[in-house]
Parts: sequence; structure tokens; C-alpha cells
Amino acid sequence: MNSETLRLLLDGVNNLSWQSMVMMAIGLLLIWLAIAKEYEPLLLLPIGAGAILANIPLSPLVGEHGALTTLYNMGVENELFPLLIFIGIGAMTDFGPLLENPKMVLLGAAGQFGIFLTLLLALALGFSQPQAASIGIIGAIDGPTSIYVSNKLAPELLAPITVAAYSYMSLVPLIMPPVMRLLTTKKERAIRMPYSSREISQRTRLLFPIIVTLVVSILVPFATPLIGMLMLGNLMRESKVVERLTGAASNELANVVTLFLGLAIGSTMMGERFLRPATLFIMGLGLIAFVLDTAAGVMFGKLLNVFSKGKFNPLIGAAGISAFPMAARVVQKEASRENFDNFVLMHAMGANAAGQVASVVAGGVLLALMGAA
Amino acid sequence: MNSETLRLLLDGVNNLSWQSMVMMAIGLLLIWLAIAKEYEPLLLLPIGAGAILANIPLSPLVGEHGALTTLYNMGVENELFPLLIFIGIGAMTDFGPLLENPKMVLLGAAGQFGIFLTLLLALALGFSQPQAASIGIIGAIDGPTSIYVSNKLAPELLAPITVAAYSYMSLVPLIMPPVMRLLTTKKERAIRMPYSSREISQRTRLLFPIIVTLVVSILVPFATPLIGMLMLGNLMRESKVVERLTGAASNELANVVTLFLGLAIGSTMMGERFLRPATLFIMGLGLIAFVLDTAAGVMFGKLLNVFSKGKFNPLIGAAGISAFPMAARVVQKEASRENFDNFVLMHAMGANAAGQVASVVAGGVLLALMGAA
Amino acid sequence: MNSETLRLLLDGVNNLSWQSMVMMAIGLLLIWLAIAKEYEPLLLLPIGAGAILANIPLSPLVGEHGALTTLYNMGVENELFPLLIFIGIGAMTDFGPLLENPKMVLLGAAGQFGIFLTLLLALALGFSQPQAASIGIIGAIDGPTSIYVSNKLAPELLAPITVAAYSYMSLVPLIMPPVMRLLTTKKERAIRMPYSSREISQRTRLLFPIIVTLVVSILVPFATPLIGMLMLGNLMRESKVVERLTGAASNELANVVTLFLGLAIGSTMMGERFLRPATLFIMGLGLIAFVLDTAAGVMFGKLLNVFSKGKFNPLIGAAGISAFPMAARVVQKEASRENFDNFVLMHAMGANAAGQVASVVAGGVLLALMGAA
Amino acid sequence: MNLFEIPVPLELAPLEMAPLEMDWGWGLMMTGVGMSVVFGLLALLWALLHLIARGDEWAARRAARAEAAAVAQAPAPKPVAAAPASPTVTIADPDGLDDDTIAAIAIAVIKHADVRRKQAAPEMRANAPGSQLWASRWVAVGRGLQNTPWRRR
Amino acid sequence: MNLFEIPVPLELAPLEMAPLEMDWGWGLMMTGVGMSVVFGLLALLWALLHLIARGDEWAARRAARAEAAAVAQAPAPKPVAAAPASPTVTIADPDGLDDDTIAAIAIAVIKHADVRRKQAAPEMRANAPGSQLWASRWVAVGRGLQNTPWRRR
Amino acid sequence: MNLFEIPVPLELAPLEMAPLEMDWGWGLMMTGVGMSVVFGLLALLWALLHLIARGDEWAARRAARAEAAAVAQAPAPKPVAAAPASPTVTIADPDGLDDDTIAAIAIAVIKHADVRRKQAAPEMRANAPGSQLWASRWVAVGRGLQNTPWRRR
Ligand code: NA
Ligand code: NA
Ligand code: NA
Repeated sequence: MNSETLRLLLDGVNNLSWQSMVMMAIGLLLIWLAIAKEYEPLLLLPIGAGAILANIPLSPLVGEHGALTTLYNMGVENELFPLLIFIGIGAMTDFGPLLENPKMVLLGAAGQFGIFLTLLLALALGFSQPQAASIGIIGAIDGPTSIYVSNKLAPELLAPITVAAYSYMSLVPLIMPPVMRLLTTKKERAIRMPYSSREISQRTRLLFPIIVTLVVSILVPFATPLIGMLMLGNLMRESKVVERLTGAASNELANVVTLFLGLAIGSTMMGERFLRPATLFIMGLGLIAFVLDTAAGVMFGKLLNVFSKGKFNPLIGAAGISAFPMAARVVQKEASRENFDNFVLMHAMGANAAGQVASVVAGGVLLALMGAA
Repeated sequence: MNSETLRLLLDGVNNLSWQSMVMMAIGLLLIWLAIAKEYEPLLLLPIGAGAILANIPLSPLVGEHGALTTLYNMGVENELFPLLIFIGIGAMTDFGPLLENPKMVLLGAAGQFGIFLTLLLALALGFSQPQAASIGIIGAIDGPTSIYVSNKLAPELLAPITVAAYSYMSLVPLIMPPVMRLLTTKKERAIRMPYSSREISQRTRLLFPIIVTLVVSILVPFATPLIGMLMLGNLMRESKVVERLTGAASNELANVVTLFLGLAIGSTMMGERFLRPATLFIMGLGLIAFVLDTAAGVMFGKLLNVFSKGKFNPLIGAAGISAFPMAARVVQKEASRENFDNFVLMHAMGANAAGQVASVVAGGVLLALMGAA
Repeated sequence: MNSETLRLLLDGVNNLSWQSMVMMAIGLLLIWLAIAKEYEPLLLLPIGAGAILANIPLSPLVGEHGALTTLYNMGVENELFPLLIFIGIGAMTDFGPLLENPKMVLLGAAGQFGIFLTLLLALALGFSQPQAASIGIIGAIDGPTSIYVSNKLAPELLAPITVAAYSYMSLVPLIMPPVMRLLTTKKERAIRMPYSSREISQRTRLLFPIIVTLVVSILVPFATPLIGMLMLGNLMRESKVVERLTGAASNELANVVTLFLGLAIGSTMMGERFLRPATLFIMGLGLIAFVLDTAAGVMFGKLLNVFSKGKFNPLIGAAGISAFPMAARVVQKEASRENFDNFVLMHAMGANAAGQVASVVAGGVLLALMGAA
Repeated sequence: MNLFEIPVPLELAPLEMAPLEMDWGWGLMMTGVGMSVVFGLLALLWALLHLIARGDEWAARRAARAEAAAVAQAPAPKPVAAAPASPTVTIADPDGLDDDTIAAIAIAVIKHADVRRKQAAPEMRANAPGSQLWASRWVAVGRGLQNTPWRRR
Repeated sequence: MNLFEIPVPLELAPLEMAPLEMDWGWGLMMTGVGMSVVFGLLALLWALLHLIARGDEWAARRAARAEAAAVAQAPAPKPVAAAPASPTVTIADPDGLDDDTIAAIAIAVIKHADVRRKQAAPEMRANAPGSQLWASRWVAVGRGLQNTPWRRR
Repeated sequence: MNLFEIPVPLELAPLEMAPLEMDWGWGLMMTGVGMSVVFGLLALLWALLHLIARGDEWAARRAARAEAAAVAQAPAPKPVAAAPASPTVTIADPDGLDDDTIAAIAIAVIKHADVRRKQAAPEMRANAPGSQLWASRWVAVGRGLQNTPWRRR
């Protein structure tokens, strides 16, 4: 056994840097959050595993011929994976509550203020324009949108932005309530809203995805991929004639793509790229984005309350941030904290579905304004 | 908000051409056919959606880095998708009725006349040789074969040919009956045929796909991909030892590939390429191909009737056009229209399975004669 | 019909060489083994089919634009397919028996002697160093490891090595017993071992894949892809929070990848490359590797028997060769041949799971020593 | 744009950059234009959803009117005769089964038929009986439906 | 051949082309040769299918002959004694269960065993009970079958 | 490394090569170093598995100790009075149902609830009833669980 052989065998240990060790620790933390806390495990577990495997010293999984890099090139670089996931999300989403209450659409718009306010903060911290826009998109509170937009505008920030988006998304039930309580009075939270369910015809359910696709895509071509895929999934679901495709899109395809997407994004969490002050700033700005979104939603709810002469419960505004369907449940929980039998879930679900659409629209608008393709 | 920003925001509307609007309307028509009429929804819905998304002005989904173009390059350009679908079709097809009645094989051959007659008509209309051959292949009345062959010979016509093939295939129950009634007498349609089912041994079921692959592939190498994949699926099915693969090929894989294939083909329906007189001619020639196929099948059935001294029901000839298993059902329906308890379904299924094989063979022969690879 | 057309039509028959006919016969043999004998049908059937389809004269399925070559480039060349299969294997493997009996780990190490002894024999026969190492890896008795390592070191031998590995793996119940009986006395085989099952905590089950990944990967970076993917699958399984991903990895993904992998490997069995003396030597050396592995395992078991003063049944050593979980069953069968109620299965399963890990480690060590990436 | 070819801007150290140089104008423009467009688009969507809802209501009204017209045109049903003393229908069954038993049997038969229907054409099955994995009957039904395009599910 | 690089033949205007220039010879050759080859190939296939069917019949005849020979070679079964007055077999059961009850129990037991078998090794399950999605027992059975290569399913 | 570009070493004819030139030293080094590393790594793994097992035992011991302490701290339960003549608990039910009936009803209700739970939110279903293929209720449950991160399954 000569020294060359020994060197080959100890290559791994010799190349162990503090960065790789910190990154492996972060990977373990993500896995712990996924398993012990069940924070978005479907994505955080693969991301954590990808981060560990990519930061093993001399890991053959990354680099020109690495398998994780192959996965990255297969679906992240060309944005295919987030778009395929959107087909599945569309196939799983019921826009019924929104169709019953079309005016909730405006609440979805209000829930996007956080995007632009965070963009301003990021600019103030010295991030470049495309980077600031990418950080702002965390405020869309929608995983695939964040991945799609940041990959277009600032791929070097893809990893921290994705980690921030999914981490905080799983923390929505912790982040939202304090903001909601701070900005509303007990009386406002107790407002009851009548709910007259009306039957949504099959025709309406089919027209909705088609019209949304046409209107949004023609006016904001940059939003075409996001809105088109989301609405394609929904059209397949509501058409009821292509169950095989709907099932494949929302199950097999979504599962495999989620696994690949998580591993690929984790593999971009390389020490020297991730362990920078910028990452910490992004984590902080992401949290602020969530808070700002919630606050903007509630404030817009208060505005509607004024216009409707006290008949609108401002809590529902907070459901406009997307994070479907978690945000709507948090709103319902807060409402029933004040008043056990106050049932605002269906209104909140409407606002929540609007938030899903609005997030995608906002992502497209951001891309359009940046002029990137 | 300066004029540059405004221009960015109105880019989509400014680029709206009459071609893109017509193409979006055609996409909507295909979706309507798929949902309201249930015409081959598994393919027409994704094709329609792909057509709309590709014709949105400035759509980022098509072009060098577009997601739909990525899907196209992933499986249409290299012919992978139609071949994978063939594995699934083979895994779903029971060739038992053909094995019980081997002479039905000839009816499958007769059902391919339409291919060559349509080719002649297309030549007469001024199409080039490869284009005419691609248009003729609509007469194979088999979706993946049409896609595979036209993609090899005349990829610029892929979209209209695919749309024609799938549209008319779903119209088989409308197109065939008038032709069948026109060419046969009431007495002929009422002919009853004895049916002696004999047990097909497992050995025969296994030998069939192997022998067909070897014979056809060695004699017509150009048919190897089509026949090889179809028969591989059937071998997996009949082997009964690889249920996991059979299931995956005929379910998960087939579903995902169908979705991708539809979207990718739809994305090639670009206005300036699709909205040409050629497309109209192709739609017309496709309809003629279906009619000619049916007529040739019935006429060959009449020939067999003469040879068998009136014991052969000529309607069964029409089942040789492939369009498995729809054509066989239409034949049975016509036969029982004359005579409620005339049961020719099993003979028709045999002819139909033969048509499936013959279509693939004809596709390979066409490619061989064109000398293309 | 001119002579050129005739030539086109007879091209296939004219190009039929004795090599292609022999290869097609070998493909048929593999299919026969898969179907009639059920020898690893999930891989041998696609490999056989791939071999036939690739050796059809002028087959358009192989070559620069061939569909099988596309599958090869998609997942074999870049090693993606064997790694994806490892995720599925990890998700299906229960390492509980090993965790209950950690000392069985050493038996896994002993079961890898065959790798290096076969390497020596291959060197003696004149194979180059990378080729000898690739042939040795058949002794890992683990399909994906063999594919991964030989693809890195000597891709020109991929086909015969894969065929040898899977053929003999299915023959384990035939190959092992004579060796086991030859090397042990009746008394040794009858040794009973107490088994005290202890509960394995969820924590231990989760720590196991993480620790194995970190320790092995850091010490032998070349083993990272193999061990990382195997343990990722196991972590997903034991986490119990990502059932969707576990299910997708061990079902849909594993099935589709198995089909593609088999076809792609079969397509590399081209006549002029496969029909060489080297292939015969590889088949012979592969058999020797299996025998040497078993012998080494049993001899190590006898050593443990001496150290434990006759309390260790040496048969269990043979289960350390991996071939999970078949080898453990063969051991149990041999033990109960001597003594109907001698139950050593759980010990054997522990050794077997250790063999699975050790095979992957040995593959990584081999790659590290060869200095290849 | 391959991530691994992007020059990582290691010099990016946000805090050291002079915040004074920041382009507030651009940021505020983005916020203003961005939120306006988002609100505008969603308001447009709202209007369109309203139109669709109107369409639904109009269709429902028309259907109701058509129904009313049909009822009006139909001859008035004859007044029902005064209910007899024992109005309940009794199924006279020669085997001596009472109504409840017959109802129970009927439900059992329907359920049985339903189960059989779900099992569908067993000869189309590619899998061992008992396997619910591939459920190829679903495939069979799917293909069947494709082949009879005019029957609504 | 990348579709998006193909120069789209915009000048293709079929009707304007002179149909006189059309290569009728080529088209007729294609039709003639093509249909001949298709018919020839399928006729060859027919012949081969016939041969296989012959093989089947021959195998069946041989099996029948072998069976007949076996019957001939076997010692003739003893003539059954004249049927007694009460030929029905009655299972004497000390617990006093009659035949129907025993039959019912037997079927229930078989069914129960079947259900248990289908549930297979529960410790192999990766999924929550009640989930029929992944049916990992099927995987388990699959692997098991692979590992006992000589047992026919 | 594209397989199809690799120059196939057709001249490779193993038996003709002089075995004398073989590098025995390299082979033996590989064997020695290779098996040492494999054994070393797995021995290290063994040690680590031992440590984890120790951790488990320690945790179990601590849990047992904590439990013992809790029992010690808890007030001693009052000695049970001498068992009365008829110690069995009888659920007095005003409707006159006996214990067995109540137990049967309880089980039926639990089972029914279980069945309903498995069917889950039917409005989330994308598929026809009776289809077990996509089991979208599983999706629903999965999303639900993701959205209530603090409830352990
Ligand atoms: Na949002
Ligand atoms: Na046809
Ligand atoms: Na091994």
C-alpha cells in the first residue's frame, strides 16, 4: 500500500471543509424539521438529503456528470419540474368556493403586497434588481412560483429562496395569528358573515380555467407557463373525461417530480454559495415577506369592512396570501377563537383560492416588469 | 411608469395576430370536442391545451427554452413517446381472437389500401412525396403509427396529421356505417358465421409476439421500432411474470406519456405553420382515407364471401382497419341491426387485431419504400 | 418495381449476419429463462427483448437517433437509472434484523472476498485493470452496483457483466447449497443460536441511514451515489412522513426505470462486441465469484464459530453475500434440512442486510482504488 | 443558463454596499405598477366571473321558465280521489315474504350487481385476481368510453 | 431533425402546382409494391400462425395419447360394490353440526385464509393501514416470487 | 463517455496475452487494501450501531426510572375494598339492552366511523366512486397533514 493509494483513500477526509460540515448540518436540520416537526416533509426531506449528498467532500453526485446535477438539468434549469407540479396542483384544487364568491378575487390581489415591499427592503440591503425581485417572490407564498421566478431572475439564489419559501410556508399557522390579532379588534374578529351557497354549474367550472388562462396569458405573457399549467390541471380535473391524466398528474407524476425537484434544489446548496450573509438576509426577508403579506391582507379586509359598513370580517383578508389551503384554516381557527360557532371557512377558502391565482399572476407581472424570459 | 414599462406590459396584446387568435379558437374547439363530445379526450384535450398555450402571443412555453418545446424534444423529436405508448397498447391488447382465427390476418392487410390511395390523392394535390406518404399514413387509423411515420417523413405536417388521425378515429362510429351499408346488400349483412372457440395455449400466446417481431423486423427493418414495442408490451402481458412492468407500461407510463405527447404535439400547431391550405387538404384527405379503408375492407370481405361460397359476412372486412377495438364494435352493431342475434363480434375482433398489426407493418413498409430512417 | 426498390426491401435479409442471429438466439434464451424459469424476470425479459431488437439487422432502434440508444443515454450512460433503483430498494428494505444484531455487520464484509479473488483471476486471464475490477464486482452479487461500477470502469463490458450478475443472482438457490455443504460438517450446520429480539426504536431506525451515509460517504466519496441513494430510500421509508415519495420510488419509478434499464442494457449486447471470448470468460468468472463469495462467508462463519466456542452456526456466514433477501432464505433452508426446527432466519437476515450495505461499500472502495470518477 | 457555469458573485456583501446608491425610484415604480397590474387583472377576472355567473342565472331562469311553460301547457292532472281507508300498497307475495324482507333482498341484489359491475370484464385483466394495483378494469372502462363517444358518463 | 429548425415551406401552395408534373409512376409503384409487401408479410404470418396452431394440436393429441396409455397401463379400478340403500356420505360430527353448517364454516375459513394471504406480510408495509395505494404487499410477493424461481405461479 | 463512441478493443484476446506480464503486485494490493478498508468501514459501522443501541437502552432506562419515580411520588392508591359478591360491572341501560348487544353496537359504530374516515372527503375525489386507482382521499389526507404540522400521525 503505497502513499498514492493512502492518499486516494483519505481524499474524502482531507477535503472536509468547515463549509461542507455546516451544510451537512443544515441538511440534517431540514431533515429533522421534515420528520420530527412534519414541516412540508415532501419537499424539505429531499432538499435536506440533496444538501447532504452534494456537500460530501468530492461528492460524485454533483458536477458535470453527477446524478443530482443531471436531475437539475433535467427539470430545474429548464423550469419543467415546477410547471409539472403546477399541473398536479391544479388537478387537486377545487376553485368552487371562489366561484361562489367572485368578489374574493380582490383579496387575492391584496395578499401580494408583501412581494413588492420585500423587494424594496432587499434593494435597500444592497441586492441587485433581479435578486431583489427574486427575494420578493418569497412573498407569493407559493413554492413552485418562487422556484420558477427565482430560477429565471437569479438562479444563484435559488437554494436559499426555495428553503425560505417552504420553511415559512410550513410555519404559516405560527406566523399568521399574532399579526392577525395585532391588527384587528376583538369586535372585528367576531363579525359573522352570511353565506349563501349557490350551485356552480359544470359550465362555469370549465369556463373558469379557460378564461383565466386566456385573460392572464394574453395580458401578461410571462405568466403563461405558470397560469397555463395550473389551469390545465384544473381543466383536466373539471372535465371529468380524462381521469387517467388527472390521476397521473396529481399522483405518479407529482410524486416523482417532487422527489427529483427536492433533490435537485438541495444539490445546489453548496457551501461556498449558500454560506454567505446573503442567505441570512434572505431568510430574514422571507419572514418579513410573510408578515407583510398577512398584514396587507388584513388591512385590505379592514378596508372592505369600512366599505361594507361593518359586515366584512377583516380576518378573511389574511387568507388571500395563497398558501392553499392552510391559510384559510388558520383564519377559521382565529375566527372561532373569538366565537366558537363563527363559520367563515368558505369565505376564507374563496380568498385563498384567489390568492393562489393572484400569486401566479404576480409572479408573471414581476417577470414581465423585469423583462426577462 | 415610463413608456418602456408600458410597452412591456402591452407586449402581449400588441403581438396578438389573427393567426394566433384563430389557433386559440381551434384549440378551444378541440377541447370542446374532447369534453362535450368525448372525442378521444385523452389526446384531444392536451393537444387543444398545447395549441392554446403555444399560440398565446410571445408565449414563453415555446421556443428554445420553452417547457413545451422541452417536452417535444424529450419525446416527439426522437420518437420515444409514440414508442412508449405502443408498449402500453401491446400490454393492453388481447390477440386471442386473432389467434383463434388466423385467416383474419388477411383482412388486416386489406384495411391498409386507404393509405396508398390517399397517398395518390395527396400527390395529385401537389404535396411532395414524403408529405404525401405522411398524409397517407392517416389511413393506418392508428395514432402512434401516424405520429411516428409523419415525424420521420414530414415533421412540418405532424400537427395537422395527428389532429386529423385522432379526430376521425373518434368519429369511426359515424364514418363507417354509411360506407358499410352502401357497399353491402341486406342479405350479405345478415350472413351468420359459425364460431368455434378453441383454447389458445400459453405457448402460442407467447410465440405470437416473438414470431411477429422477428419476421416483420427482419423483412422490414424500418418497422422494427413500431412492431417491436407493440409486441414487447404483448409479450410482457402474456408472460404473466412481470406484472409490475406490464402495469407500469399500461398505466403510469402510458398516462404520463399521453399527457406529454398531447401537449408537445399541440405546441407545434403554430399559426403560420398550421393555417395553410395544406391543413385543410389534410383534413379532407384524412376523411377520405378513413372512407377508402372501410370500403377496401368491405370489398375484400365480399371477395372472401365469393371464395367461401357465401359463408363470409363482408361487414367483418371493415374491422380490418385497426382503430382497435372500436371498429369491431361498429361491425357488430351493424350486423345486429339486420339480425338482432347475429353475433360476429369475435370474428370482427380477430380482424381488428390483425388490422392493428397490419397498420404497423404498413407504416414500416412505407418508411422502407421512402428509404428514410 | 425497379432494382433499387427491391434492394431496399431485402436490405434486412441481406444484412443478416451470423452474429446478429446468435445474439437474437441469446435474447430468446434470456426471455425463456425469464418466463419459463422465472429467473429475475423483471430484468432478464427486458434485457432479452432489448438484445433482440438491437440485433435486428439495420435496426433503427440503436444508433445515434435510435430509441433504445436514447434510453441508454437517458439513464445508463449518466448512471441515473441504477441510482434511482437504489432509492426504491432502500425504500423496500427493512434493516431491522441488522439493527437487532449489529455484529452481523462483519459477515457482510466477509461476503465481499469474492470480488477481489475474481479480480485476481481476471487479471491472470489477461483482462486490463479496469476490466478486471469490473468483472470482480459481479462478486458484489448486487445488480445495480454491478451496473454502476462496470459502467464507470469498463463500459465495453457492461452487457456481459450485467447478464452474468442477474443470471447467477437468480441461481443463488442452486449455487450456494453445494458450497455450504462441502465446507461445513453436519454438526456445525445443526448449531442452534438463541435469538433475543429487542425492540428497535424509531430513533435508531432513522439514525441508521443517516449515519451510514455520512460515515461511508466521507471516508469513501466514490461510494456516495450508491450508499446515498440506498439510504435515502430507507430514510424516506422509516420517516413515515413521505409515504407518497416512498411509494413512488418503490413502485412507479422503480417499475418504469427497471423496464428502461433492461431495454437499454439489452441494446448494448451487439454481436461484434458481445460475441468474443471475453464474454465466455466473464460468464465463467462470474460463477466463480459467486462460489468464492459463499465460501468466504462460510469460512468466516467458521472463524466466528471458533471465537464463540462453538455457538455460532457457520451457515449464517453465507448470507453475508447480499443477494437480499434470497441468500438468507437459502441459509434457513439448509439449516432446517439438518434440523427441522432450527430457526436461524433472523440472524441470516441480519447478515444479508449487512451484505447489501457491504456490497455498496465494496463497490465504492473499488472505484476509489481505481481512482475513477 | 447552467447554474454551474454562473460565476458566483462571491464579492456580494450586501451590507457593505452604499444604500444611498439604491434605486428607490425603480423599486417604487415596480411596487406601484406591479400592484396596479395585479389588482387590475384580478378586477378584470372578477368582472368576467360575474358575467359567467350571470350566464348561469340566466340559463337557470330560462330553464325554470321553460319548465313552468311545460307545466302550464300540460293538462291539469285529475284531482286525486279521496284517499281510501287503507292506502298503503302491499306487495302480495305468494311465498309469504313480507315487505321488509323483499326490500332487503332487493338492496342485496342491487349491491351484488354493483359489485359484479365493478369487477368488470375479468378477461381484460392483466393482473392476478385480488390485485387492486393496476385495476385494469378501469382501463377497460376508459377505452370503452372512448369508443362510444356519444354516451355521457 | 429539430422541428424548430426546419425551414417552413411557406411557398407550399398545393393548388398552384401543376398537377401534370405529378409523378403518377412513383405513386402507383408505391401502391403496388406497398400493398404487395403488406399482403405478403401478413400471409407469411398467417402461415406461421397455422404452424403454431398445428403444434398446439399435436401437443394436445400427444398429451391425450399419453393419458390414454397411462389409463391403459393403470390397473383397472375395482368394480364399485353395489350401492347401498343409503349412499350419501354423512360427516358424523360429535359436536352435532350438520353438513350445511360444516360447509359454511369451511367456506368461511377458506375465505378468511384468502383474505389473510392477500394482506400478506404486514411488517413489509410502508404505508398506513387502509391505504390501497402502493399495496406494497404486492411488491413483497413479487420479490418473494423472484426469490423462489422454481415455483410456478 | 458515450458507449457508442468507445473504440471496441477487438484485439482483446485474453488467452493470447502473456500471463507472465500480469501485475500480481497490483492485484494483491487491491485485495489487501480493498478488503481491509471494507472490513474497517464495517467495523466502524458496528461500533456506531453499538453506540446507538446503548443510547436506546439508556433512554429506556431513564424512561423506566422516571416512571418509577412518578409512581413513587403518586399517592398510594387506596386499598381496594374486599371484592363484593358480584364484582362484575353491569351497564344499566334504560332501553333494556344487555352488555353483549351494547358491545356489538359499539364495535359496529367504530367500524362504521372507520369506513367513513377512509372514504374521506368525497368532494375532493377526482375519480368515479368505486375507483381505487388514484385514491385521492390519500392526497387529501396528505395535504391535510402537511397543513397541521404539529399533529403526529
Ligand atoms: Na400569495
Ligand atoms: Na389500419
Ligand atoms: Na455482496
